[in-house]
Amino acid sequence: MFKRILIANRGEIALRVIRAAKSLGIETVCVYSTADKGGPWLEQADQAVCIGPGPSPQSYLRIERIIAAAEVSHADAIHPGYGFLSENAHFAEVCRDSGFEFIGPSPEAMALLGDKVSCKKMARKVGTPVFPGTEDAIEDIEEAVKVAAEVGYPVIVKATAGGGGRGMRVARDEAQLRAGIESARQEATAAFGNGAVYIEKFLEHARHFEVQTIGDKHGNAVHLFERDCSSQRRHQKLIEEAPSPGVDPEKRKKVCESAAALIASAKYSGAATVEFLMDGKQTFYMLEVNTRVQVEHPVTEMITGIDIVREQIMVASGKPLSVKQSDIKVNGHAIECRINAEDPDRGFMPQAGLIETFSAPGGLGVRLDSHARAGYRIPPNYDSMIGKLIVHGPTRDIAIARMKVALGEFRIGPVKTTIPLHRKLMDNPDFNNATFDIHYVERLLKAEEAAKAKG
Amino acid sequence: MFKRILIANRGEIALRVIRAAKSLGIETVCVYSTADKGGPWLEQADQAVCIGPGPSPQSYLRIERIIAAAEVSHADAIHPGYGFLSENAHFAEVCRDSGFEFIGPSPEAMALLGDKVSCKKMARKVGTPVFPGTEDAIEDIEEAVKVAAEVGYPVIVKATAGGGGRGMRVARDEAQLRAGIESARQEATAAFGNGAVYIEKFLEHARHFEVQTIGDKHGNAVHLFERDCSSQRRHQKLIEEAPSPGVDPEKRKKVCESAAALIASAKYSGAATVEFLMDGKQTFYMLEVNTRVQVEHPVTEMITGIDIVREQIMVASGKPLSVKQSDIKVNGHAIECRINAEDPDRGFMPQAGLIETFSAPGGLGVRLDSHARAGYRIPPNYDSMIGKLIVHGPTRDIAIARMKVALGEFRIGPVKTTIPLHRKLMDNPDFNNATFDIHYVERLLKAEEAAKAKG
Amino acid sequence: MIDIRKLKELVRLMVENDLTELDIRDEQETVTVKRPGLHVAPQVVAAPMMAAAPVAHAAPAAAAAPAAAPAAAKEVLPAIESPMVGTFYAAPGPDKAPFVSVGSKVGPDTTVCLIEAMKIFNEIKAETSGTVEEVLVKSGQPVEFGQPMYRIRPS
Amino acid sequence: MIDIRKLKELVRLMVENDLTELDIRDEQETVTVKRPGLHVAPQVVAAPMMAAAPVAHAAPAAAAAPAAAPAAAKEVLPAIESPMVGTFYAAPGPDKAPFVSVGSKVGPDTTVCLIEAMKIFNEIKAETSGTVEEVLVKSGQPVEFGQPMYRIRPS
Repeated sequence: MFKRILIANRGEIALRVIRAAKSLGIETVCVYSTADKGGPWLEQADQAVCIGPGPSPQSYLRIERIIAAAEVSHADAIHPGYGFLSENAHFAEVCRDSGFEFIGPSPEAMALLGDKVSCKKMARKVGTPVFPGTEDAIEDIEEAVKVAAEVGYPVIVKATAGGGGRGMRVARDEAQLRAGIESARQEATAAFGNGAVYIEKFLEHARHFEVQTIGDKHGNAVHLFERDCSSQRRHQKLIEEAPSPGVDPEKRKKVCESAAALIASAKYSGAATVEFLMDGKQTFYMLEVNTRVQVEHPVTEMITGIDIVREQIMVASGKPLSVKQSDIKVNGHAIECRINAEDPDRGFMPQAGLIETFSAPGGLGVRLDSHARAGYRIPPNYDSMIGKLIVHGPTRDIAIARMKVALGEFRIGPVKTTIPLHRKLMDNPDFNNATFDIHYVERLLKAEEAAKAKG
Repeated sequence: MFKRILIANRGEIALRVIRAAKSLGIETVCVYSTADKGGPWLEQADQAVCIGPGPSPQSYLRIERIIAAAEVSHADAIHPGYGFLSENAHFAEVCRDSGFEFIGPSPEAMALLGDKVSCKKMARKVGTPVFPGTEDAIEDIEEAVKVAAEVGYPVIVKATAGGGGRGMRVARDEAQLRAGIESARQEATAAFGNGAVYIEKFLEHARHFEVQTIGDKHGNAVHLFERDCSSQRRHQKLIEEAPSPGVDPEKRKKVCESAAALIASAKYSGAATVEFLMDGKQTFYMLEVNTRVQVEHPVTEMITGIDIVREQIMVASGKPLSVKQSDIKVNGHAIECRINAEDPDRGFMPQAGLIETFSAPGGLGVRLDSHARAGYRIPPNYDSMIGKLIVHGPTRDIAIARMKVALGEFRIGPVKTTIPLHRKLMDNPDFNNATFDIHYVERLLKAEEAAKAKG
Repeated sequence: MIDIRKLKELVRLMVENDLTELDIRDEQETVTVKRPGLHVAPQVVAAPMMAAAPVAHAAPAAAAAPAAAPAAAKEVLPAIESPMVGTFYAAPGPDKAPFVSVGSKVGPDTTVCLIEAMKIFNEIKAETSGTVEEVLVKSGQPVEFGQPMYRIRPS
Repeated sequence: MIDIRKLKELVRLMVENDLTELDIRDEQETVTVKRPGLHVAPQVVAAPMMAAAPVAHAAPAAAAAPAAAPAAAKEVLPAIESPMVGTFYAAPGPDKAPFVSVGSKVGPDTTVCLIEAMKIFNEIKAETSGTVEEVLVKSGQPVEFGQPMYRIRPS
């Protein structure tokens, strides 16, 4: 087992890794930027090393500084968390070449599943359901028009290197398709330095369904069932839950198993999430694979009892998975609300600044993963998530009831947060009855704005 | 179901009841004393009614004021919590007579199981294992001497109305027995107005083993398995865990079932705990029955997934138990550390005063039940417990590891707490190997003191 | 950005008014200015976002004491407080005149109201001497322990 | 970024008006200016998200900057800070004389040390002119970003 892990991240995920490492008796080293000086999670680490100024390109994204910090602190492994360098295959490679175990997949497996086109090819091979569409990046626009006609409009044009909604265009007819390919290529070239695009069937109403998987270095791979993340705003997840409500057990079993097969075929070691869209007939279409631990991993931990970060560390050290597929059972229902420091009354503008009041909820079935506390000053440099409130209960209804109680207790001030929005969503009939799709939050917010404008 | 519950208690248990009631959509009314004005849990209640000054005999123990508060607030049920009036059969009766549902057993069932002698008789009848000793309160001292000779010394003389170590005497021979009966009678008369005593076998080395049970008004009664509470100081529990480590599954099943049979035979509705001592051969001897929810109920909730307070409310309203015995399974291991505001360096003197820093631990498997927060002033009038830190994990070792991490994160100041003591106990080999008995904490503290005295 | 002229103006304000501390904050900025101060002098807090400021935690909701918050300037008279929880009755019966009203003179043994709890009507005495200046509770309303019922101008 | 003229203006304002403390912050910057009470020595801290600033919570354990906490009375000289994380070497080789030592005169282009990171030895320049007054790090020790390595008396 490792003696000392360097954490190349900050905030709640740094704290999450510290907790898992400590419970395994492993020491931790945190790197931090000057903007994160005094960050509460740094107190929990055995060591903290300042690697640069606030802007991430000069600190959390500077590979050579992170490696140097691992060298001077004598770490033997590096956990990348999520975001920052976590899906950077070059970073994984530099870690390996510098003699540090990267807590995640090999650079080869990461590159294979991280690229949308090669991932989709692999998925087709092992039977993971994918969108009908082009096999490869589009070379020939006429070929694209032919494929679109086959799968039927609407279709979506996507950058192979894309993410976060950039380099994407929906086309409802051939004219839109021709224009969309052009503009998506330009945008993707500008944003990612890679103009390759492909086209897929576009779903008007869909739910976001993702399967948590984990593999080891001995060829084992399991799935930990799925999460539903249909509560989104601008492609950012707000609420996640597990299991996905109302899904047919047989269909669910099949898609979860196909996700585990996909990462097994990539000889993937570590945690990965295979993301799908699910249409109204509960047909699944793979979106992409995230080759890292995800923000919403706790809901899966709550229903399976498996510590995903602990498992990541163990498999990176060479141990086999601690569980077999047949051991993994779903127990109850879990929901996570992301607590972001944003002002819902001002277009969800991020709120930096001092947290004066921080009074956390607690009690049965309530889990809080947060690096914030009273006296913590949120720096303006990073994302606005200051914590994740997670509840667990024997049924979805009880989990919702507990989430309402916990949200009612949570006091953060004077910084504005998404807590009031979550309270609203917990009372929303679409959420309560799981009759939602990935656009329902946006529709709700628009309707509210319209009502407000009317007076 | 009830519309509004009055909570005749304070602090963390008041908050616990509020959380359970809210999750059922029931309103809550808290009574409070002037010393608890501004108590953080009062914010979470729908109403708060001041019933008197700080000293409990003038507020939390004043039956007529609590009933009057229930009247003016139009509550329809009263939850007594633990301590205060929770085991007062007269209070339960007044509630009933005044038209309020008492959330607990009927006064008759409470009296039957609350009295040690009648409880022991009932236990003998249904096969709950009891200490050998006198059948009834001792009338004739020569009879006592005969019984003691039969069960073998050492024996213990106990007041039937006793508790908290008062009215108890250990006798290792006949002379000590004769003297012990006299002095125990005097002490019990002074303390409880009732001089009746009885004698039982005394165990030198024992573990505290207690079975959580719950019954409804339809004659159903189940057990939720057991807790081990061997970590005690001056008869006060410090750490509780579930299940009790290393107990033979067959013996455990038998004693747990006998506890459920005992409360069923008393037509008991609500939560009750049947306490036992367990000797080195895993033989069980009933100590007494607590006819209320206990401080340590959360560890049982963590391993069974059953919300005990919710269940209390439901059965009081007349609903049948939500679970059958065959549904109740043990999942993993849970540990609770009581966080008391006490100074371990000054003989555990209670610490009233302002909490300036309160930074709670969190993460996977961590639960905190606490009414305290930064800015809360602990009044000097009540007990020193300001919270309960509970962890859950798939195994006892993982639970201990998580408890260590959580205790390491927990920051409370400047008030002194038992957190440092718990950190020490989590590293103690007797605790880690479960080779403890109910005196190990006292022995440890004495040894430390002796070492300190030596310099 | 902070405007230097605005700041000058603020400091002048402080000096003129002998303030020791000034704290201004809004979404974008915070300004805190402190002066030495011999004694803690009149303290004026001025700024956007300010208002209810220092309340660390809200008072308990609900029935909680309406007693609180006397207007700073107004003279606060002593009160006859409820010694128990129950329902307040100003008069001995539905059609009867109230025991006391504004202007009534009371002595220690004057009955000022009934409080009903558990079906028992308890006579409450004034336990002070003076003149009733204000009746704070309406007949039939619940009162809690320590709740002011009458304001009395002592004689 | 903070404009030095603005800062001067602020300090002048404080002196004229006998203020002891001034704290300005917004999204991008923080300025804290303190003046003596009677005994605390003159201390001016000024900078974006600065150095030892008003850290609410204890500095992270471990490797954390020994920089902090200048003794109140003592004059604090500017430092040459490490621009990176790595291992500090005072001399070009094990048996070589150090690049600089106490008393050495440095100019902007004077190499003051090597910092090794990822097997690469980076030459660090003084980037200021003056005399070395103190060497704060031992050869072979790790340094983090922003850690003061030498105190320089400006010339």
